Amino acid sequence: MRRVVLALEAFDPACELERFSHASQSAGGIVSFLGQVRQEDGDPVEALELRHYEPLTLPGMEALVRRAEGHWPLASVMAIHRVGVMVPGDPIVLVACAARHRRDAFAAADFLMDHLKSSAWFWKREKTAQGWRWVEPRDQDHADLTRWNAVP
Amino acid sequence: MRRVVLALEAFDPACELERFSHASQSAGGIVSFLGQVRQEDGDPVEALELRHYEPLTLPGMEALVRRAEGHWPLASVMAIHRVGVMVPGDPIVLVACAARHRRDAFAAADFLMDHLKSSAWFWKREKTAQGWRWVEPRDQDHADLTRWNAVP
Amino acid sequence: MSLTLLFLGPLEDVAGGPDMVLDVAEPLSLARIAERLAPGLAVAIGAPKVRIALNGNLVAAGEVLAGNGDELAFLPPVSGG
Amino acid sequence: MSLTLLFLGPLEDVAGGPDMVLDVAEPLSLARIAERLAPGLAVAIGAPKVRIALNGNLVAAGEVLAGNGDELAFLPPVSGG
Repeated sequence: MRRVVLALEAFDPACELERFSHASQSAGGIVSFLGQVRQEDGDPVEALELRHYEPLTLPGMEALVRRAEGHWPLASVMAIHRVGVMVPGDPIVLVACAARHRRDAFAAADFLMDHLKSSAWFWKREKTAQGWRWVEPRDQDHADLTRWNAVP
Repeated sequence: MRRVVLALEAFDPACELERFSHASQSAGGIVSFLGQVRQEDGDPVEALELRHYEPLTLPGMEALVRRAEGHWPLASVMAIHRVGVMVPGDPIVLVACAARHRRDAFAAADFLMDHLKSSAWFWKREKTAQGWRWVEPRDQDHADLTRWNAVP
Repeated sequence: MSLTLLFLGPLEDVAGGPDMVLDVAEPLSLARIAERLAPGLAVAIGAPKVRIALNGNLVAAGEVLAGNGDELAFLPPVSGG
Repeated sequence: MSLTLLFLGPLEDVAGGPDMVLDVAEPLSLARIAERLAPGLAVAIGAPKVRIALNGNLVAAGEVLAGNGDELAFLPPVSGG
């Protein structure tokens, strides 16, 4: 199973993961990552918006998933990424990798997340009491990518 | 949230993960691992049984989770492990780690799985057409543990 | 005869909006396009880290030749999911 | 006056069952207990990788002194989840 989605509306991670695990019963292990908008007491962020560039964003996600499939023996892969306006508690991104050996599933999910965070075509802005503000790229994200230089 | 369970009966991973993510909304990311009994065409394994030793197994799981909490800044941790007889497709183990930074969540989930597989008090046997047979420990499992020597 | 410019992410704030339409008589190079923009925006889209897509395909800045019916997108560094 | 022995994992097959009750007159060392078992089982529980728990607490083989009402568990290498 391969499922790559650019979600324009809210999605249900529990439901997605349940379908994924049913479709992956030949794999021994499934690693998933769920990113959600943080909800902290006193956090000034009221909302978050992710923008994309239609001609590149989904094709880029699909190429990334194929790159992971080419490097690790995966039984199934799923990558779902929200765009649009979200509020604290909303799911942003869900990645799942199913493999016979759990080390492969861990590495592939880690790889996918590093790239979705640092090289996929998304732009993020946050809303506080002062209004909307674009988020600057973090140097850490680019450092993360160098971990995967050996993956063709 | 900390949830450590030795499950004598089947559990529902989707339901567990949904509750976990609702309880972890202050964390940006949740990494989970689900291990299920493999279901492959032509696989001779009809059933799998996990045995435990009551005075040590659950206390050992709890100590392991505390060790992870001591080393990585985790908002929530969950570790659920089945014992008893399972058939292909049944969930065996579910681990989830929620953290502000996804790298911590990945590392802690990986750590917990390596130890649940290699040092927790479980014994596994498999049923084929030839009857039940105990599974021997794998050398790879012990090699996996050396990755975590730096974790006190 | 119109050329559409798209400004992604923080470039939207510099441009004052997510897109802009230029009336063009002939295909223009990036330098010629920049001449038609406010100086601050011209500098912003020329930054080395800004990637450029012409009709959905990434192109080098020196390759840009965009005219009527084209869509030119300016993609600053991503700040992802 | 009974001592319960528990055999975990593959030791169950060697012992012919998951547990066994010995009639004991006094607390016994591991060597004295082994004398009461079939030779194959005595060898199996004495293997260096087999851990021992007395009433739920891990103990060194040399520390074992188990008598009436005690439970002695033999834990071979785990083959986990």
